[in-house]
Amino acid sequence: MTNLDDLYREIILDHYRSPRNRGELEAPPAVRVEGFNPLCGDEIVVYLDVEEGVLANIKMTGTGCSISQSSASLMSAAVKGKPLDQVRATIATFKELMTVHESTLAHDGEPARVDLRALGELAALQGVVKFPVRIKCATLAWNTLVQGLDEAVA
Amino acid sequence: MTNLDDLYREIILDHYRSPRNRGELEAPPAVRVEGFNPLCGDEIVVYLDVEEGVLANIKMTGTGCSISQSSASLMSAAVKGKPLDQVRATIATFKELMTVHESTLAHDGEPARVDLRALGELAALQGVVKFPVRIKCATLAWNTLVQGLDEAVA
Amino acid sequence: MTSFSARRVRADIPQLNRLIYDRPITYLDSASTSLQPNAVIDAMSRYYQLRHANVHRAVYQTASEATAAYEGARESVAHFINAPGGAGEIVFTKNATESFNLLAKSWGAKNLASGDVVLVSEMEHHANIVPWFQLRETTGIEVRFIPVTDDYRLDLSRSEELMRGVKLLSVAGMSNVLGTINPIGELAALAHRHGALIAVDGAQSVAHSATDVVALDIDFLIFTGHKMLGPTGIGVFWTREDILHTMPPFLGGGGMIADVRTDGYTPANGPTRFEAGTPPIAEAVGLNAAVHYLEGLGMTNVTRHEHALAADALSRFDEEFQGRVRIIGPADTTDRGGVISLDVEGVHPHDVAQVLDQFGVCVRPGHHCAKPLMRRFGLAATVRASYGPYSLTKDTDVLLEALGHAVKMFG
Amino acid sequence: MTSFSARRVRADIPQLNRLIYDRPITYLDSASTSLQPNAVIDAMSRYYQLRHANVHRAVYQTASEATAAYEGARESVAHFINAPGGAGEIVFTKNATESFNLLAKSWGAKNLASGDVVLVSEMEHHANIVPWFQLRETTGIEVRFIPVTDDYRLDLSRSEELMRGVKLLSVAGMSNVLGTINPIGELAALAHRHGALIAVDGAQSVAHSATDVVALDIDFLIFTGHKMLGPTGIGVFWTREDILHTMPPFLGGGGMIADVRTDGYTPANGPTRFEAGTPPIAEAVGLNAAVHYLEGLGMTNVTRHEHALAADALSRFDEEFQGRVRIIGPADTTDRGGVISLDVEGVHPHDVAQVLDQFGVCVRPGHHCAKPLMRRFGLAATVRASYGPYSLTKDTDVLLEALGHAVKMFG
Ligand SMILES: Cc1ncc(COP(=O)(O)O)c(C=O)c1O
Ligand SMILES: Cc1ncc(COP(=O)(O)O)c(C=O)c1O
Repeated sequence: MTNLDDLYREIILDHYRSPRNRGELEAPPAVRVEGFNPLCGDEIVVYLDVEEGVLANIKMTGTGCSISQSSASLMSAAVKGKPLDQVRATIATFKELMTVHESTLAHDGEPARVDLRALGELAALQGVVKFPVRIKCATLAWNTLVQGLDEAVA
Repeated sequence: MTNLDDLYREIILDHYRSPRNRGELEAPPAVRVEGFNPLCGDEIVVYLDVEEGVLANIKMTGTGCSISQSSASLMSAAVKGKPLDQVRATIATFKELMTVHESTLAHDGEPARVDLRALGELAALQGVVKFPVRIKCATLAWNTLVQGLDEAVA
Repeated sequence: MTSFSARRVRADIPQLNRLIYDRPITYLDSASTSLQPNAVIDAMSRYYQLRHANVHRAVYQTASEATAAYEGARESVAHFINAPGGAGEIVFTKNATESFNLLAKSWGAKNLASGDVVLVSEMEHHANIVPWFQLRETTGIEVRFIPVTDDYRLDLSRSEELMRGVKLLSVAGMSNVLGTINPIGELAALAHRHGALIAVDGAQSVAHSATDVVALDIDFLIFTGHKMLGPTGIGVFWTREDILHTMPPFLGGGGMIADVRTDGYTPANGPTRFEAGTPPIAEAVGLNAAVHYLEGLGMTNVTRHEHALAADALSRFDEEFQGRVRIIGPADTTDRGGVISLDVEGVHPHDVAQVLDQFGVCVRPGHHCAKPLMRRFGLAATVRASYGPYSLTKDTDVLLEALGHAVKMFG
Repeated sequence: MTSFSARRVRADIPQLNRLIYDRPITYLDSASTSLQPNAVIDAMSRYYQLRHANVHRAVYQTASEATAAYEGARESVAHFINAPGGAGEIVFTKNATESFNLLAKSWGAKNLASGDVVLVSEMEHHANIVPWFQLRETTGIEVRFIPVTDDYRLDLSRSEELMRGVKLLSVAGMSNVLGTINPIGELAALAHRHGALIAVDGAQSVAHSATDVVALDIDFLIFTGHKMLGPTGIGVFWTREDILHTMPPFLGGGGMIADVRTDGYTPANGPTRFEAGTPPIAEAVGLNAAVHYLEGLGMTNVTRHEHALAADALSRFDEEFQGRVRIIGPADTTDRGGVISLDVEGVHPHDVAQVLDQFGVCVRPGHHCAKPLMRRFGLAATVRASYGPYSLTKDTDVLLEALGHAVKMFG
């Protein structure tokens, strides 16, 4: 079960059981975007308040597995109240974590190019990449966020 | 090469080299029907004059292999000038020759149910059934004739 | 009556020898795709090794053998479902989904017009929904859904109302989510009484019970090779010759034509009209072997075996989990097959399946391509375990053990 | 540069050990379908034996392996043709014909309207003709044909006139009847200069020469597994990501959706939008193995080898038959592949092929799904001999010997 413990770290189970930033924002003014994982049926709705270059508020609803839900919760905690460029940088680092690992999985090495410290609690999700089919669970909220940001600044 | 000699009997090569009843009839009054073998590109046009229950005249044009051409030629010789019920009987016997053999091929027996004498020269085509893919060549003219008869009496 | 032994079937299936994380595989995903016996795998290998050639268009030895093998598969399949017109009624497609697109876009486009109703059910697979939505976009037909009752059956209480304006009733023989076996004979009578035709999605049912299109009195039957011990890449479309004959071409290309000129084309007759391009030849060989294999087992034996497994499993969940594991599907075992969808309280299906994987248990989490049904029951997904002729009670044992761990872990 | 040996290739191909009427098989029908090496046959058997599962929708071990194998095939194919956007640009269909239907009925239906011209050529396969005729029926587009010259080349002398109103130029990389290799780079420039896109039917060319979609600067490429040492049941459709992205769904069903409700559906993004239902998984595994095998041989080696065989054969017919056997295709060997169509004076192609069969020679008589081309040259059919990487001069020797008999027999 070592494998499983790698995936289901305590932080992840905690965010799954007590998700942060659950709820809705009135849209408009907030931006509302939906994300689907067509392969497993997971759904997420992300609400964003962008004010003067800052992601002032973020709320989410939806259903999904522990990975998609905890990833969303961890994401919301990491980006809420942050300037947009910093949000984008976090997104980029997180995505790298997901893809770097995926392609270097066979070598089983550490993800050299990703600064895990910059990720804080998000680093708990690194175990996901050992389970390639679950990567889509972990990235669902993030892809939906990207879409929302694009709409918010459009 | 025994096999091949079975297929290409002298009568067949003769009808192939000197086809009977080549040509056209004015249509109308004659019935004109086209037949294709979509798998090999063979084409045939059959012209029929049906008068008072008799297949008064038949002409054919088209291109095809020795089997389809000789079968057409042999057919025309067999049915020309014959009363329609006799024509239909010949068609039925010929078709039986083609299908009986096909299904009893494995047993390699004689086609018990087909009266070869009733077929006259047409019996030369019995070797075709040992070459299942060529059966469609042999039956092209016959199927076209059936279609023409249906139109002529409609 | 042939004597049936699931253990003997297992011996024929190489994948069942696999170890997953050092444990024997527990394969419980037959509703998604079945495993293949050596007879099927070897038939295809031998085909490629000895007689692969393109069909229909050559006279040489291996080409006639390939053609005979391909057309022979049509005969076997026709016999398997008792097609009244024989092989000439069997069209080979790439999967059940293509067969449904053929039904909607050839027969449907020709015979349905704005306002006509296609009646499907809330428990249909997307393959029997999306093509109708696509047809609706181009023709304005109405797609209507038979509701599903709280005990997971078709709600036919208002059948007269439901049937109003219906030209085609199209339903699954067995639900791939609930395991519900629908009353096809009854539905056929209902459809015909209202002047409608009936199409049956046999993707699940054909693999697990004897199917006789004449006895059922149905008009279309669709199924797929890979769910009936056969290969991927082949599906079946059956309809009566008199209907097939009137259906316009679907995909265009080589093989489906009688003639092509620079100004137009004439389609061929018979099943080949709907088989554009090089067909799935090796796949037909594999499907033929699968059909023979199933006939050897005896479909009534297969049904009985899987029914017993399902009945046993259903009786054990409650006992073992005291309500924490809910069955999404009929609780009673009449008209019910070996497909068991589970909702584990407080644990997402993906997480359940992930834990089960560590025990070598292969089950499927997700919406099973039946999102309308999921919405009907307020679910995003279920965990589905499903049986095949090679399944054993032992598989249920391991499933229950692994489920226990999942419940504990997220408890 | 890898060293290439056709004899070594032969050793990998089990069917070449077959005897036909006690003679070794002389396989000269690769343009119709190729033979498969053990690497391909065994990859598929191993897949079924070890890891068959449905793709995309499960988390268990064999399902992730099956998914990785399927998606891995996409990567290999993308690399093989140098797709700039990688695997996300590769759609798997059932054959080249389905790929053309996808092109016509998804991209074409969306982007072409009454009066728009699709320019094909007189030497096209029906797969690149009939779908356009079908689209014409529903949209009123014009289908125009580039004429073929008396020396069997595309007649581009009036290209400006031909290009008027053209939105898509769709031509074969190599003719499956004539062996003519068309100047794709030049045609791409022509199309783009006129604001049109270009689609290439690579069914023949991809199997026999290196194909680089970036270097050729083309917009669509279509080819088929079974002509490139791969299995039946799989075809490829490639287009650039920016085009793929805008194409509406084609076949509807599971796997191609993002969501389905009782009132409508949302299609998925990427190649899966066009892959409805269970895809050809084992077939993708086989195609992957075929691509690796071809890469191991080196496509330039394959081209050179087959070109040499064709050049040798072409030079021998005249000598041997003093004009009684006419080559339907370019006599010179520049821009010409290993497909040789023959017209034997006074002997119908079917009869020629029948006699050849007795010598174990596998050639194809017929119109080769190119009826407009046949009409262009006043022929009903030809006898076609075609080479593959496993062909030898010895095959030509037997062909000539057998042809001699046919000529004598009907002389
Ligand atoms: C040039 C060409 N295009 C298209 C096709 C169609 O390929 P498939 O039959 O695999 O669909 C073929 C072969 O039949 C061909 O030779
Ligand atoms: C009930 C039902 N219908 C249709 C299908 C579609 O079958 P395929 O994926 O082979 O097209 C499936 C399986 O996926 C199914 O379970």
